[in-house]
Amino acid sequence: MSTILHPIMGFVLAYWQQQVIKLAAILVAIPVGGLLLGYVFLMKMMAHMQSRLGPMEPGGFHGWFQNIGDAVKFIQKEDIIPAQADKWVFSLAPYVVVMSTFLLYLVIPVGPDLVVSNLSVGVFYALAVGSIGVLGVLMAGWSSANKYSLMGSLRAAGQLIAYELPLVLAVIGVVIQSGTMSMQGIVTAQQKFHIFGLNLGGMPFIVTQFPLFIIFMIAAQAELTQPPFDMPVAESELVTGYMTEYSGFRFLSFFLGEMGSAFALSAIAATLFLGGWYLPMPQSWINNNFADYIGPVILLTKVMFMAFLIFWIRFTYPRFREDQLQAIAWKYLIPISLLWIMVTAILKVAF
Amino acid sequence: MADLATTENAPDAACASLLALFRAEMGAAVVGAEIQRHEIIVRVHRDAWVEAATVAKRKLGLTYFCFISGMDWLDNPTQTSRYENVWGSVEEEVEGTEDGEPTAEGEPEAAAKLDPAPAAAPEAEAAANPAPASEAAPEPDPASEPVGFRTGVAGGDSRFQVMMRVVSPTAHRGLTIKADLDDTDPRVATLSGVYAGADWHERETWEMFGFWFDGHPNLIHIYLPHGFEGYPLRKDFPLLAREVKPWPGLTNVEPISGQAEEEVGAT
Amino acid sequence: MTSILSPTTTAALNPANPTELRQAAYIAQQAADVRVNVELETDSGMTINLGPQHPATHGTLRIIARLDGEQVISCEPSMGYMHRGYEKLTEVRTYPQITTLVNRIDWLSSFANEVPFILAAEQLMGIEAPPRAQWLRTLLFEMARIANVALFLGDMGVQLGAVTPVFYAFRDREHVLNQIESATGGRFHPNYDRIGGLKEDLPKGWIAETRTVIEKVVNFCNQMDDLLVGNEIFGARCRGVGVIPAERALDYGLSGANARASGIDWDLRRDSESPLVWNKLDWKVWTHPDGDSFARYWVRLQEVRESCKMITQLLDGLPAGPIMAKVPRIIKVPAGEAWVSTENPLGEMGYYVVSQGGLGPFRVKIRSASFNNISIVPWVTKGVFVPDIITILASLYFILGDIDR
Amino acid sequence: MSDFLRSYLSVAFLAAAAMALVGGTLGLSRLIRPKRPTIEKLTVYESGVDPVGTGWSQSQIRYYIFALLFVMFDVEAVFLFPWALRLEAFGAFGLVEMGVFVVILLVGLFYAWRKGVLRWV
Repeated sequence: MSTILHPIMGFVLAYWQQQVIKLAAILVAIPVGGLLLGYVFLMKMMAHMQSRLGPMEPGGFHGWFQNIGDAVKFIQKEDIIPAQADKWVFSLAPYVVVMSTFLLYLVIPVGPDLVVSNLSVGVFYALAVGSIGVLGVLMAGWSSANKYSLMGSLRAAGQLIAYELPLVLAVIGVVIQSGTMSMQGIVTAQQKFHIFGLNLGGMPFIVTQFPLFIIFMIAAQAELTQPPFDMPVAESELVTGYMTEYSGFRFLSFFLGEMGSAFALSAIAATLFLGGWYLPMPQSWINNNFADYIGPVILLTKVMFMAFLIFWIRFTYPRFREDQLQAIAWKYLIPISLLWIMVTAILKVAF
Repeated sequence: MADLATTENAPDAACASLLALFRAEMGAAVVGAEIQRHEIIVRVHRDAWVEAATVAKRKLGLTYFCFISGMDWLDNPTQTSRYENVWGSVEEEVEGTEDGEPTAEGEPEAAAKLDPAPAAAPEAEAAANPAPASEAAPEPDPASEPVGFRTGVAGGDSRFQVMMRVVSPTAHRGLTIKADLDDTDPRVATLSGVYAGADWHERETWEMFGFWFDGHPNLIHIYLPHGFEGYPLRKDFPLLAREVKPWPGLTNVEPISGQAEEEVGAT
Repeated sequence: MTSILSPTTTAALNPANPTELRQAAYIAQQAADVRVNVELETDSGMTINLGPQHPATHGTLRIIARLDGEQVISCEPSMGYMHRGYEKLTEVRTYPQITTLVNRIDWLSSFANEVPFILAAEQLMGIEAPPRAQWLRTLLFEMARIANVALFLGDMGVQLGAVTPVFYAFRDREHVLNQIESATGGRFHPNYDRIGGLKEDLPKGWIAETRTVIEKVVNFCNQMDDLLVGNEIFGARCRGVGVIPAERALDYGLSGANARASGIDWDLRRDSESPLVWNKLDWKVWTHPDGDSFARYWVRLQEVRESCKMITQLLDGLPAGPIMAKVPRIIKVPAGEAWVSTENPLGEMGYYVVSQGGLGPFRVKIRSASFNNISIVPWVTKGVFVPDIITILASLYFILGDIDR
Repeated sequence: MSDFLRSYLSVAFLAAAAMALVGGTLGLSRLIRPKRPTIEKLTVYESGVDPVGTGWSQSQIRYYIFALLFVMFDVEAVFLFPWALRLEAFGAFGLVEMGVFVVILLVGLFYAWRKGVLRWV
């Protein structure tokens, strides 16, 4: 694989130099991505959809200052740790959640050469580190010594059991079709993929994997604990569940983790099912690295679309009950995804 | 309105038949009864309290449970005097309405007095035996000596009355059942076995009036903090905020209704 | 009248209709399930407080729930955090002053609280308000109903996790409140009713404005239909949750939409002789045979639509004339007892007014709807999941001031 | 260091960066935020009343059967991934093999379903 800055600066950097630049890019990308989603969808789209007045006020034009104000507010708020809480676990939990979000970005390719680390087991890795966040949630809920938090974290654990399988199984269909688990490889496979001999310069996997795409999005919604799967936070029942005792920046870091994960999962879904940074484009663009420049833009567009879907559903639907989530996962999502995997495999072997 | 005015004074036929049915079932336990508009008010003996509820629910189809509450007919001299201080001149002006027949235009409750004996002259009756009430004043002793009590529609023999109201959701007629309770030990059997909803109402009545409901599963405070002493809705329970400082609201109230009347008169 | 059977089995259920029979069987099965689940053989339950400061209790109601995992062993509401002792306070107030007190019982539909008390006083005094006043009372009563129930329609969504409906509710309720304000001068606590009539007549242009507001409310109802009633998740969360059979509902004194959702065809607006003019309007009492949370939501939604219909008719037929009857300068109410109850947004709200001829009542028993509606909670929440407590509480719909008085 | 290990070294770097971000911002906010603990603040929240019990309350976890099923199917997924990668190499033989495997698991799931285990208690 070529180096990250090769197309831009024309010379090869040492390994550690590349890493520093990549990490710096990610360090910027995640808060900015989280803030972007928080701004565009959580504030502005919500305000318009729900005819909210508050988020449209601060700063004048469309309340542009709202998010910055929120962040500043959280940073300068008092940090309270309950006396009964397990202090170590309590303060460690936000780190775990944010770390899980950061690790997701490792494998997301934003251009033919732009990927932090093109792991050969990329998808598998993403699913694995994505579930670490639940560990943080469990830690937060348990250590708070609060009943709502405890119930919220137990619900989160139960939810992990329910959605993790559909998420994994939905990915397997893509893996079968592309024959690789590397995220970059999956994008490349979609460049070459065509059905019925109709070569349009590649085709996204959503065409053949539509059921699995739906299942993936449902499971992602659950992983992000967004409504209708927000039982672990459930404001009206558990008073934000595992986050009840958190305040100040620690609380904000859960929020950051949620938004960052939303961004990352949208990017993964866009990569797996919508072709990632690729649109039908001349092969020469990819060869002469022009795609490295437009790739991030293309991916960002797709990510915003996926995030729009996630947040749209979030603002529209009521919350499920825990048993209903389990029923949906076990009685519908898992059998359907298994069936579709077999269908994909049969088609793959047959053609 | 026009049609209502005509039907208002005639006794309601459905009510009358309902009351007759109730009397037939309850026999001598019915102490007094009246029909007001579309409401029946009966007074039963306190031993027949549960039986009356059972009859109302099972035999008369009065399945809807409305409320249980209590009455304390004791005159509260502190409250009366408070009015007199502010409204002294007014009181003289309309003194006539106090004990005579109401002089207001039209006798609204136009009661069909089916059982005239207890209801005929409740005030005279009350005047006849004020003694038990003053004796019976229970713990928190009132600062001033209670002067007696006057009972209301369907009469009453004692200071305390427990009352309940049940309704038939099909016939749309309501029945208010009252029972006189003992002055020193107000006690009656619980209705929670008949109407499940009576549970909370009895707790409230116990808390507010100090009526004991025998057999109630969970007679604890419902509104007031645990350990609250006294029974706030008894007339001899002092309204402390008023004792400490006179309420300013009483003085500036007079013009409101008068103004409204004058405005209408002008238009 | 003497039927021991509940009105559900006689009135609402049609034996020839298999769907209704199936629903009845379903209700019975649900109710039986609830009772079976009570006996949970465990002693390691967790006690959790929902409230007094909890998002689901809109007010300071405290619900003490003993849980086994996520399942409810017992659930007991505990109130009194807002007890204001109105029944005692009425004894030291004059009649016109009490209107301001009772305004604050159910603060979402304050005007509707005034009406039965004023009617009781008028009944004792033998005064009838003039026709225009009665029409206006009915009109504002129904607007108060919309202001109240519209909030429920949105709030039910937010309790179930859908945030959007409540904002729509606040948005459109605002128009109704504006109209109430411009007519009465009070947004939340109008204090507009007087013994013998109303405080003042309508301002200019009010009727036309109200018509446009009603259109907005109708539109809001359609939105709620789309957002919640037609939503599968909403159905999954509400259908079969908190089933109250008709007998139970009557036993606990459930009234209003809660009773009608259990199939009891009873509405005080239609079924009691009131000087207010509901009987002169063309409207319908909606019932639902299921008795579950969904039915309660559905019935209330239809009620708002009926209220809109009523308001349109009331605006059309508003008679001219005075709005005050001749009343004495100083209101003294003759001795007597009067019980007047009306069909308030939350259910039957009644005042048992006892007068001994003074300037103030001797005693007022306030029968508020929510107190009875909530008293069924311990029974109906046995064996349900924690989220169902919220569904049931939200669908029973209480206002804390209406419980605590 | 081999490329393979290097690519995983990024994971460690990224994790460290995440820690640094949270820790750094917490440190920054420590400079400007107040710290005035009171008894009320340090009490756990239970809807405005004093918490019932000690705070470290116990709760029943009744979804262990789901957890068992989950482990079973997660292991299945682990088997599915290598097969999915090498599907073309295995061809029809691998397809039939995996078909049998998946069907057995599905039968197990339906059995659990029929037994009423898939009910959240």
